[in-house]
Amino acid sequence: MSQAFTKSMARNIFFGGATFFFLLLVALSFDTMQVLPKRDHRENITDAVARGKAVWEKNDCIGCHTLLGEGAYYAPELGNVYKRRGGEFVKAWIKSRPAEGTPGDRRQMPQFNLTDQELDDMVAFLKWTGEINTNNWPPNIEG
Amino acid sequence: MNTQSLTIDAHEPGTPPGDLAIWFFIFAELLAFGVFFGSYAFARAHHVELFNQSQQLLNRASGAINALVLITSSYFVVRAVAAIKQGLSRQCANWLGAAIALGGVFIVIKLFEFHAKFSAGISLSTNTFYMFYLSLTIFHFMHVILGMVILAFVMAKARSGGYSIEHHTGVETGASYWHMVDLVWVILFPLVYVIR
Amino acid sequence: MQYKSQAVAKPYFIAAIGLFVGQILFGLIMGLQYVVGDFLFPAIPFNVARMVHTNLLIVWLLFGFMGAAYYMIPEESESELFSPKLALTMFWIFLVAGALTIVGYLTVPYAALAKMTFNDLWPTMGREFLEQPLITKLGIVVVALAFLFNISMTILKGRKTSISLVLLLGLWGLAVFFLFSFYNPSNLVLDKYFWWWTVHLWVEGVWELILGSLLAFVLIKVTGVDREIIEKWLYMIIAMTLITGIIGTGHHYYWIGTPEYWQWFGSVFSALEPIPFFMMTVFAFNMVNRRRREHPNKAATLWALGTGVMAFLGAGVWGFLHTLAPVNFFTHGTQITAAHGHMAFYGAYVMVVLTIISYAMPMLRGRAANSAKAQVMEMWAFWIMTVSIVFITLFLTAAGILQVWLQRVSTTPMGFMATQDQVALFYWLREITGVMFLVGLVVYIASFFVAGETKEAA
Amino acid sequence: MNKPSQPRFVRPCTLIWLALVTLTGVTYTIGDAGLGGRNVMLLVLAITLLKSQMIAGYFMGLRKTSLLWRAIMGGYLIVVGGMIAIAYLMGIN
Repeated sequence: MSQAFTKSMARNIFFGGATFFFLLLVALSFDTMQVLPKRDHRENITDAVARGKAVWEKNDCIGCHTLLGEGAYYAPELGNVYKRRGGEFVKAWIKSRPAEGTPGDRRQMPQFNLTDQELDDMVAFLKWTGEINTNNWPPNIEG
Repeated sequence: MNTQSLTIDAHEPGTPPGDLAIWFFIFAELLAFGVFFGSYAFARAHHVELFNQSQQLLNRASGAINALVLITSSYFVVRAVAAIKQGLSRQCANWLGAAIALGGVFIVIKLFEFHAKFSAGISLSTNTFYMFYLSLTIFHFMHVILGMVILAFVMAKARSGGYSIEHHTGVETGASYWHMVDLVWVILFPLVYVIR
Repeated sequence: MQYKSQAVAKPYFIAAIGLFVGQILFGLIMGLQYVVGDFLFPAIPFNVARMVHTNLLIVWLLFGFMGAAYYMIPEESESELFSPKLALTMFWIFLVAGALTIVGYLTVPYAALAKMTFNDLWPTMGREFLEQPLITKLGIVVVALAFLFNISMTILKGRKTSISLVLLLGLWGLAVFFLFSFYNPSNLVLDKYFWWWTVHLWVEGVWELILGSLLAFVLIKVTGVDREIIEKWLYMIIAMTLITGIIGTGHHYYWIGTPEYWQWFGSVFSALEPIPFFMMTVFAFNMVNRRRREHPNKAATLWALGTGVMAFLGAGVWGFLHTLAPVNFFTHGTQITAAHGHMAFYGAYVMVVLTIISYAMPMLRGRAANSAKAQVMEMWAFWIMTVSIVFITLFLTAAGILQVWLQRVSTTPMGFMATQDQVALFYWLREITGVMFLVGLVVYIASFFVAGETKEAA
Repeated sequence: MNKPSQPRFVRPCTLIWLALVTLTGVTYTIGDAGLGGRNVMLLVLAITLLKSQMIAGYFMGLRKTSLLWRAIMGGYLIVVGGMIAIAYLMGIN
């Protein structure tokens, strides 16, 4: 008995289609991996940059800020903060947050008690991040 | 409403040959290719010079030969369907075999073309034209392979007498998919290789 | 309820709803912090509240999925669960581990939590949605494996249906792609690239298989439409989901350092992503219209139809709004993303879990459906929550459009904080609708306690 | 619809195949001559749509289906062809 629309055909399309497009994703990812070194400048990932990323993660900065547009949308984009504000400003800002906050409606940033070493590492990480080729995103310096 | 209406015995008049499910898939695929064709055309509008220059470096002859190969292969598949409609399983399988062989020819020619491009250092990131050229042709290339796999299954079943005059939806289903692969190349070839 | 072991689903569903309440409460805290910056500071800084909000969402949805699987699989396989005891043990392990993690977030600074859990040995923390300490992540893997073992064994010994096959594929996929959360290179671009293999391939990939099979199961039960037809639809929908969604991953690869061609691949394929959601809506309405029985549980039917519509709106339409690269260039990382996230998660995953709970809970409590009074209340809850989320989405979209305009499009762009002050009105409106959502949730929970006894036993 | 026993000297599908091959040759020749411009583009596009319609109608068998199916395929070809033409004309300006 031939059927106009069979379940087994629908199933074959599902399995075939899923496999096909997953392979395509793998192939494209393979190409991306070849191209990435030219775009992320990984030769500039020093120990300080790597440590800075760890500091970034250990304090859950992504819980308020965006980095290259990903994260929370509560506080400014930091992918280009090195260009916008400079390293010294970033360090002074992080250091000067009052532990008890500032009363009022202004959004609060916690005092993370970072060491000078950690601050330097963080800035190195943000500087390197700012040099990634992001296809000219964000549209302007305000992020 | 009669829920059994989708499981009728004979082919419903007015619907395309083969399993209806494959037609949803065919149109979904055509839609994806269509959006890609449109993207190519509009990207070209912004970089006419670049596209015209880069297009000159393509191997137009191999593109045209491949068009002929796929058209002929599609024709063989039509003959395969005609054969099984007369109950000629062996002939059907032979025509399908010939179609698959031509698919293989397409693959080989395409591989030579890709090899030439890759060894010239061209990649997806070379420029917008090559991004599209490689994306479109590789995407289509993978469809040719998938189509050959489908036809191979159909051929194996035909050879073992799995289809008959009354029951040959499977052949028509595979045939429809293969014609879609052909159709895409018929549009892709002039768009990418010829129009300037 | 046809099989005794289906009862293990009950604690999973109860825990899911409990954690759902927690998620909403923390959502309200964050919403308020958007406009009253020092609210609960420094006790609960925003990043902590957000972590709790998002992690609770993920965990309660996982509880919902597991509960759904424990309820569905015995009925689909026509056999008792392989090991109800294992299922209950895993329930308590998962609940306690989850609770401890949340307590950890709330009581010690995140950096201290990282230190306590030896994050330095194998850093995986501090990435969006994957903030859990390593030990919790490993716990999730263990629980997931035990769960999958239990479910797979049940299916293997019983009847194998397409619905259970799809559900199983989805759940295995969930476990497999979670493994990418253990990969955290110091190269941020690589980190982000594969982070999406967990996040995107979950919510726009394998989770949709789970979504589809849950919806299909409930539709078979409440409409009585032939299983063959429903399963055909299911396969076509999830086929389209993966065909568009897998390469659709590319819409996250526009601005994070990945090559430019992703803008084309991402745009083309994610522009097609609404198709499966549209099919799902058509599917749900079509099946309900062809129903061959009048199931007494009207509320479950309403949830099922709602899932179709809201998933299409939230994931499909609101996703499409900002998925094309030229648009996304301006909207990336703004409140537009937040708007899409809220409606998509509610419409697709929250609603499908509430659908299966709505269908299964009365059965688990020994009746085919709740009393008319309880159902009316549940439907009120449906409308209050759904309308609230629509308005939350609209307000966030408005805030996002204004934000994009002032901060990104304008020739004299405003700074981030200054822009936020300009859109404060919309955040207030969002917070008010958020409170409405909570009211809806309270009504929903109350519906479980209202006159449940008056209906016939199953 | 199916008249398997009717012997014909040349099958319709063979004629279609010949037409497709010929038209492909024409397209190639135009490309090889390096011709370009609006009119050439429109000619090549017209040939392409004609070929596509032949494949859809005779090979895929849509010719014998209901109006809906033919409309979907015809509409698709018109939209794709139209997009290509519009984009090309945009590029001239």
